Amino acid sequence: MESVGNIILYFVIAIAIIVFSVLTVTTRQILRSATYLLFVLFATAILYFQMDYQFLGAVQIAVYAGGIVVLFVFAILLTHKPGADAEPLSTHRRWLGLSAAVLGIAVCGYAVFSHAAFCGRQLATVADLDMATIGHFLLSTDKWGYLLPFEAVSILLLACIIGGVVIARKR
Amino acid sequence: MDYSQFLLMPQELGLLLVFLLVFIYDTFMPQRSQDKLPLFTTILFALFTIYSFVPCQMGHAFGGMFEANPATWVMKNILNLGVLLVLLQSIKWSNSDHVAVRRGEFFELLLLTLLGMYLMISSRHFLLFVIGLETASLPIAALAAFEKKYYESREAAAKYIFTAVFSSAIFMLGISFVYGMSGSLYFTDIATSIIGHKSALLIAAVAFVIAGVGFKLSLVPFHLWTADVYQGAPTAVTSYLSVISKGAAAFSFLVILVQVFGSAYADVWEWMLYALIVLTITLGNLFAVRQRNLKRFLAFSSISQAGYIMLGIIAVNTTGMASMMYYILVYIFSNLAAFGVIGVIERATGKVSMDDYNGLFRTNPWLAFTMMLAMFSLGGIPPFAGFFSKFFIFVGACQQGSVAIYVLVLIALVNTIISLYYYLLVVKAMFLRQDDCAIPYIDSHWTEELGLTVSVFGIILLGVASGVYAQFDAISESVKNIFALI
Amino acid sequence: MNLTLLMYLIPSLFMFGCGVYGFITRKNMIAIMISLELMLNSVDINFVVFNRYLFPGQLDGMFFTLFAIAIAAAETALALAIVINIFRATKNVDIQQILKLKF
Amino acid sequence: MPLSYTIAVIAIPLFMFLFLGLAGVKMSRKLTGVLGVLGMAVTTVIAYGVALTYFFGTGQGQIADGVRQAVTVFNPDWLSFTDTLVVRMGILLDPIAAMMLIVVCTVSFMVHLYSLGYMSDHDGNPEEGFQRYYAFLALFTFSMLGLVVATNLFQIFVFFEMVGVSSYLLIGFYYSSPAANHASKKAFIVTRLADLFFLLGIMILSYYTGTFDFNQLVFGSNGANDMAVAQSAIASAGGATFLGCSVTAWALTFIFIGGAGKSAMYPLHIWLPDAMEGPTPVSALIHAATMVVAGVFLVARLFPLYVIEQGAMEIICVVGAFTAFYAAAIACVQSDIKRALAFSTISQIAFMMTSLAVSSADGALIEIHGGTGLGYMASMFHLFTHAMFKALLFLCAGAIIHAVHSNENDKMHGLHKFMPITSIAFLIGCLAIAGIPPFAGFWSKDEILVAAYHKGFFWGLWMSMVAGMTAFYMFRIYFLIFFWKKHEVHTHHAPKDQPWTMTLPLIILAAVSVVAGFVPAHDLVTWNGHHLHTQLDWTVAGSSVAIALVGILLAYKLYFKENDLPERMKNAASGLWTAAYHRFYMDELYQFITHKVIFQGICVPIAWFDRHIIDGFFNMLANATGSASFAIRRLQSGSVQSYVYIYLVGALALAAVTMVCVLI
Amino acid sequence: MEIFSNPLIYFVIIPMLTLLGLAFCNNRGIRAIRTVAVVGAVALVALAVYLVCLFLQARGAGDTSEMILQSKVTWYAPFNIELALGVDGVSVVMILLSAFIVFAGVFASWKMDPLPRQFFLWFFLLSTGVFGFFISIDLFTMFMFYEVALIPMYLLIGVWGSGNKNYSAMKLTLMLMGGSAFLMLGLIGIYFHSSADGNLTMNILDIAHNDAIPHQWQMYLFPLTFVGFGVLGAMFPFHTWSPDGHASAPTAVSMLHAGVLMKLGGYGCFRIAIYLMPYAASELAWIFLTLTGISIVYGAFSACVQTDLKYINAYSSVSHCGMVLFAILMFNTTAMTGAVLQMLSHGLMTALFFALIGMIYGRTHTRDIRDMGGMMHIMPYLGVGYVLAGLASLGLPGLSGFAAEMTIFFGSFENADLFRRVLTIIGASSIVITAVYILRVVAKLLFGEVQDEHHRTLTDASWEERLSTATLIVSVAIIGCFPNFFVNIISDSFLPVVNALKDYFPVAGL
Repeated sequence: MESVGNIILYFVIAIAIIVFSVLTVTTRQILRSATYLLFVLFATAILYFQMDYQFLGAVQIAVYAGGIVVLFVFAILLTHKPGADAEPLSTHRRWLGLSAAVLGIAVCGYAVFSHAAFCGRQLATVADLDMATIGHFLLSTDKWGYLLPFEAVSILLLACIIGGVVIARKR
Repeated sequence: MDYSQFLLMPQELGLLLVFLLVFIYDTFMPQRSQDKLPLFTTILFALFTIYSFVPCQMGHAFGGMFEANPATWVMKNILNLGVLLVLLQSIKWSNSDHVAVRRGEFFELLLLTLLGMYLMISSRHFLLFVIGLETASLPIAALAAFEKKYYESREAAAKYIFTAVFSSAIFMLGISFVYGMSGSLYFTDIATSIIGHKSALLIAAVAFVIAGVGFKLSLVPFHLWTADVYQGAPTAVTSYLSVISKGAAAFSFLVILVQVFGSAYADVWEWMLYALIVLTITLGNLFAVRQRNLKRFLAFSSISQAGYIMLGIIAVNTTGMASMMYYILVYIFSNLAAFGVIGVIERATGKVSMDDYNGLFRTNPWLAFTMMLAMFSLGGIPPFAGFFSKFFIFVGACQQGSVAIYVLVLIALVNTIISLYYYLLVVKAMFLRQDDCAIPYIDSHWTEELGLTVSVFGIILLGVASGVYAQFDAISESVKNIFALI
Repeated sequence: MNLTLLMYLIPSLFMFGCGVYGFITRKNMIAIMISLELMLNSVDINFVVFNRYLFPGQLDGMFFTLFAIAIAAAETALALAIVINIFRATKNVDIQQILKLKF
Repeated sequence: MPLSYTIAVIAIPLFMFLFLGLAGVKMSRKLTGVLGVLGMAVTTVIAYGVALTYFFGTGQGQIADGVRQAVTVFNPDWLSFTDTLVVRMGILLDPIAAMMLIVVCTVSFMVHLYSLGYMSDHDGNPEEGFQRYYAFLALFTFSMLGLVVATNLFQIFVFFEMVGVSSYLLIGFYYSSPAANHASKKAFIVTRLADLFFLLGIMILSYYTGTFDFNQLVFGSNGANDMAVAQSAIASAGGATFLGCSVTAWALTFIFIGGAGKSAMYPLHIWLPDAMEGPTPVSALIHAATMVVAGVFLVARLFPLYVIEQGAMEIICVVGAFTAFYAAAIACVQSDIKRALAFSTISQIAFMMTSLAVSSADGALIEIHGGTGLGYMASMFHLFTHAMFKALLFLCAGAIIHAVHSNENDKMHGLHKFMPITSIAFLIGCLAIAGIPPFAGFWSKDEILVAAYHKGFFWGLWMSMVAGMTAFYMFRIYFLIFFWKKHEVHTHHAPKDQPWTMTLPLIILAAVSVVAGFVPAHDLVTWNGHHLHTQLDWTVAGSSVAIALVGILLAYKLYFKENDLPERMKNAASGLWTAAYHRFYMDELYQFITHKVIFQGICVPIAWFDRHIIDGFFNMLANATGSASFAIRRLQSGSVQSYVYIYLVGALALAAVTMVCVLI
Repeated sequence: MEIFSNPLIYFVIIPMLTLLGLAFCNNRGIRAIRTVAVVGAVALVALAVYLVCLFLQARGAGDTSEMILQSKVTWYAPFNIELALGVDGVSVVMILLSAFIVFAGVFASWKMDPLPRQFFLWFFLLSTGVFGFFISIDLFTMFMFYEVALIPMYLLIGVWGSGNKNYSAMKLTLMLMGGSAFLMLGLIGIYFHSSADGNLTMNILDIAHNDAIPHQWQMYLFPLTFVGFGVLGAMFPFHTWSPDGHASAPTAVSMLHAGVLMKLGGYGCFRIAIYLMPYAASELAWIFLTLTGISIVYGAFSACVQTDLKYINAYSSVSHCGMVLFAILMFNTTAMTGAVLQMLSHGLMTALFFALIGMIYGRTHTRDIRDMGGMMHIMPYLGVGYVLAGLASLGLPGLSGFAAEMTIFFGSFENADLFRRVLTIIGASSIVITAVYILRVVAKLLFGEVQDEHHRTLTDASWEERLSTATLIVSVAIIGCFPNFFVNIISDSFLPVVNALKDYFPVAGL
């Protein structure tokens, strides 16, 4: 039996995620869209906190909310043309989108819900995840260690930086 | 913390070193010696290629996250050869005025993506795999946007990045399902823990994983970006994309399907792959039939070639694996010969339409000849290597023995006729048609000539010299147990 | 009432669906990027929830999410750079305008 | 002369053909002609030597136990079908082969000689293609000789084809002329059709008997036709039947059809009149004396088999009798002398066929009926005499044509004064063919009639009637050419007797026609090699001579002097006359079948079908690929969103379908 | 390398050396190009004659092994692919035929223009394929050479052809490659069932010896292989490449293609399809017999209405090649021997036909018989040649066609069943139709009046044309006059096949 607080929190998160997700993709104002995304990301971060992954929640807020959304806002401002968002969506496209989304949810939903192992699983209590453990795993070269991905992702980021530079350069 | 495990990845480290040297050269060398950068890179890479042929230690590292075995070793070497050819062919282009200022980045990105592919090939852990995949695919977008002079280049990059990100989202969704079932991201753990289950979740997961990797391989229906990007991107990038990236993806596809899902889910993914192969080969060919732009044309041709490559996977046997690696090697030479010619002509005249090639044989016999060999090899005409690789891959598939596979091979064979048709269209344009305003004689750069010559020799010799295939066969025999092949 | 695993998967799935919907319907390329963020984020949630509920002993899911966030950031940066690149050429970020390469 | 010299008889013409054909172009025309004649002369001498040795020689084993044996001189393998079924090319001499050697060589030599003049213009300069002409003559002679000495059925078939081709080449000698061109084609194709049946016949016969060789089919141990051997050959078919008839009967009927094609039996006769487009000496050689009797020869060769298969024999009898009458009827109204002669030839060959066919019915089977094989002997005898006098007639016709440059008898008339030698020679020929004693034709025809009466009164009467018609139409021609009215000289040269090269053969052949009847055929060419006792049947002889005389008188009445009686008769029975003149529309019928039915009805539709349906199908495949390619181009719409949509739906469908398939 | 002591390998090496030699010539040095080509062709002829002698010597010395001059080198060990060489009587005569046609072809394309060097390059590549095919007894190598022989056709027709050449070249290539697609699958299937104990092999003799292909698989694989080869053998309804292809091809290519390449089809049908899969062969023979029976008559009828010389000849080839496959399916030594004789005969006379047509076309620039006439006056040499070719085609004794057709008919008739016999009779009736269309052409083209006054100025054959045609005419005559020489070489080669069939097919007991 969960604590009531948890349940309420869950519903807040769930509703926030659902509502803001819908708003993100349906609003015509692109800036608002970015804002709703921010809310979704915040809600997700809270979900992580609820899952006891505080570090992850913090990263989510820092990187996603702090970094990516800002990037979006910059981009929007850079490309924004007043009145450009006013064009209505064509019904055809909307149906297309809707069908894809529904189909996706249906298939994945069936897959997920039909999997017996998932049903009725409750949250087990675990020891607090401290930064040392995370750090240890991150730099471990043994099994379950993540040194290599850590190095690899740095290369990925480097590559993306170079790529970004190439693209963004005027010449 | 056993950092000595890094010693198991000499090829990756070597490549990183090459990258760093290039980076340093680009950053610190004076402007006037910058035009030597492409040559420098190529020579450096050639040295690295030779170096990586040195047999190295095989085994696991990082708790099984990374694996070096003869197959990955040879696969990386195959890719190296391809990249070396791409580099050779792009030297002259990268020094041309409108891209010269960015040539350093071109080579750096090329090397980094190659590193990503190395990781894809060697990773035995989904996170590492995803990182490798992204490293191998994201910078391509930047490369595609390289020709800023042309709008098409930008459009290609945009289309690429959106579909790539979407596909990685789908891919990761699939992985999340796999994780949800098995609780691990290590291939070996997953393989053991999913035995016995046959749930909808895992089927969805397999489908999404196939879609994610199929995107890189441009299997139908995950292929739609291919043609646009190939057409819009600079030819050097297109050739890189069409052979190297495809080769790496094909191999890692084999690894994932066989190692992760092979034991328990073979009958599931084999049928999926069956359908995809039929679609890929057929639709790829059908699309290719009407193309006039050669780059776009080769895009569709490479789609259908990907279908043929998949035939090596579907049978899950050593012959299939060996013939797939062989196919990739041959495909690299054939396709790079074609792209090399296209690149030379595009650089000199800016023409990429098949109609511009009318009468090419009269003015540029050697280019036409090379192109023809490439087309014949792609079409599977003996005595060129393409014939052998096709034959072997069919043999590999048929070894499975069921009638269904024979039907699949028959479909593939019937499709070779369509493909032969459009390959011959190119030959027809060059040899049969005559044009008063044919492309004038092109004085190609020695590096381009070297690249083309190597490709031509590859096309001619790879089939006749049976040693290469024998080597592959020995290698796949030696990794038989690792991959649980039949 | 118990908070089961499935209850957390529902918003995640929904978020993914919204992402798909947004990708297919929106015209603005940045909006499409935003939709993609939704999709990536929903995958992250899956990982975290699976990890926490099913396999609390290891941290694979969490680490995957951690790296996925980094990857998503890289992707977004690159994608936005390309969008702006397009914008420079066409003064437009409408995805339905980039149709030169087709058939 | 050793019989093995026969090989030279075959080889010399072949050599002449090759030599004249290859080297002739480089030589002068005259020289080739002379060489050709010389070659033929040598051949003839040797052939006579061999034949006479065969007939009259002693000590060479030709006659043993009073039986004239068939001697196989030479018989190497040519083509092995199976271990047992082997085609050999050899030389076999028996009475009829030896007789044919004489016939062929004589006529051929005459024609060779005659052609020296005929194929030249009035100044004696040989015309174009002279070398070719002699080469072809040599080829024909070779083929014909090869045919008559054949040791086996297949060899006959081989040389059947060869004579067919030489005939084709010679008919089409004036290849620029459309008529000659057409005629040669027709001749070849019609005979080819017949040869197809011949081939089928051989196939069937050889399959069941396991051999082609006459030695195993008809010749007994004593070296002559032996009924027992024939019987066992037929028996080897094991009584197999097809559609109710025994397979051997089928085979023999087919073989007869083959012979009928060459021998121009109704309804396969249509090529022969047209074949007159060839040079006249060629007509004399091929289409009167030698090749056209190949069918008769063939039937005679297999005579014992036919005797056993009475059904096939009946067919021959009916066809022969009908053809004899039919051709004679047409010959009565032809205005072109060569055509008239051609129909006369058909009629006469039909006589021979009928004679062979009635032979079995007259009790020819010594073992069975105690008969004599009179018809067989008569047929061969008639073959011999006919060759002589018909060659004579043709050569005379050639001389006339050469003189007046036309084939039509209304361009001739009254030539008797201008060409006396020719006229007399022609008269002798006419008398011979009409069967007036003592000319050659009388003796042989009389035997035939006797044999026919043996079979039945009807057959005898029928043949006698035809014999009367023969006399009538021959003399009709004779009178129309040489009398009727005074000749009007149109050209610069008045017609006159031709140079010696042409006249000499006429004289020789005329002489032969007079005396040939006295050859002791009943001693030489009997079916079983025994001497055959014959005596003139005075009733038959008398009546036939009477009928012939009536015919001649009628012709004299109608055609000796110009009068309007023929015209009136023609008008009185105009329908019949027109039908006969148009050869009872057989050509039109063929024309209809070949052009309308086969060409328009089969070939054209098939060609259309090929181009439009079969080829169309493959083109359709290609077009369908193209259309499919065009139709699916919408997938590649250029819009990222639809790409993604397809991607997603593809992935989901993959998952969903697999779930459905695997889990349910 | 011990394989180099085997004379057979030189059938591949000589054309390749010629290729190499040509590669060093340049386009302006026509004399050098011709010299190299002629030397290559003469060497091939000499080698082929030598091979015949070797064969006769071996057989004379009592060597009764199925194939002589066997040797093999492992090529692709993982698939047991070997470079396995060996010849029996059939291959020997086919090699002889090919050599002669290559020889004649070189002379027929003496004045080839433009790009003579490239022309001969492709020409010799094609011959490499042809010879390689005939000397191999390994499925893979055979198939490889088979395709090597096919593809040069595309360029040879496309570049040097005439008329609607692009279309024809493409159609020909695609249809033939379509056939070989089926074939490839068939071969792979055979390979995987080649042995019962897992020692898979590509060696034809071994496969036949193992006799391990399950009956059910034979029923799948036989049609694939037979149709695969049948396409090249112009089997109805897969023959439509033939008329267009031949019509557009340059002279020497038509010669080589009709003369040799189409024979690959018949040879393959017998050597692979029937020999290796006797059960399915006897079960399914009726289908293919019907098709080939149709081919014979259908091709002949179609030829009757054509007006283009090459079309006539192409349809005639359909008819004659139909007869080859038809005879092969008759499953007895006689008919099969006839089939090979027919291959020889058809090869030579069709090559002769195409050579002559090419020469006439080169002068008149038309191939429509309605526009020509009286050619005999103008070019007697070519005219005589044409008549001879025609006579050979319609089966005049003394020329090759007769012996071949007769052997086929008599062999086919050896079969006791009514179906085969009726087909035989239908097939035999083609000799009449053949006569019709041949004589039609001869009458139109050579005889009659000269249709076009311009033609009067045309010249007769030049020396190289005479040499080319004379070679073929003499060969045709030699086969026609001495068929038993060839029959003796050929017929024993069929014993293994007939023995293999014996279990399933009641061979006529003679």
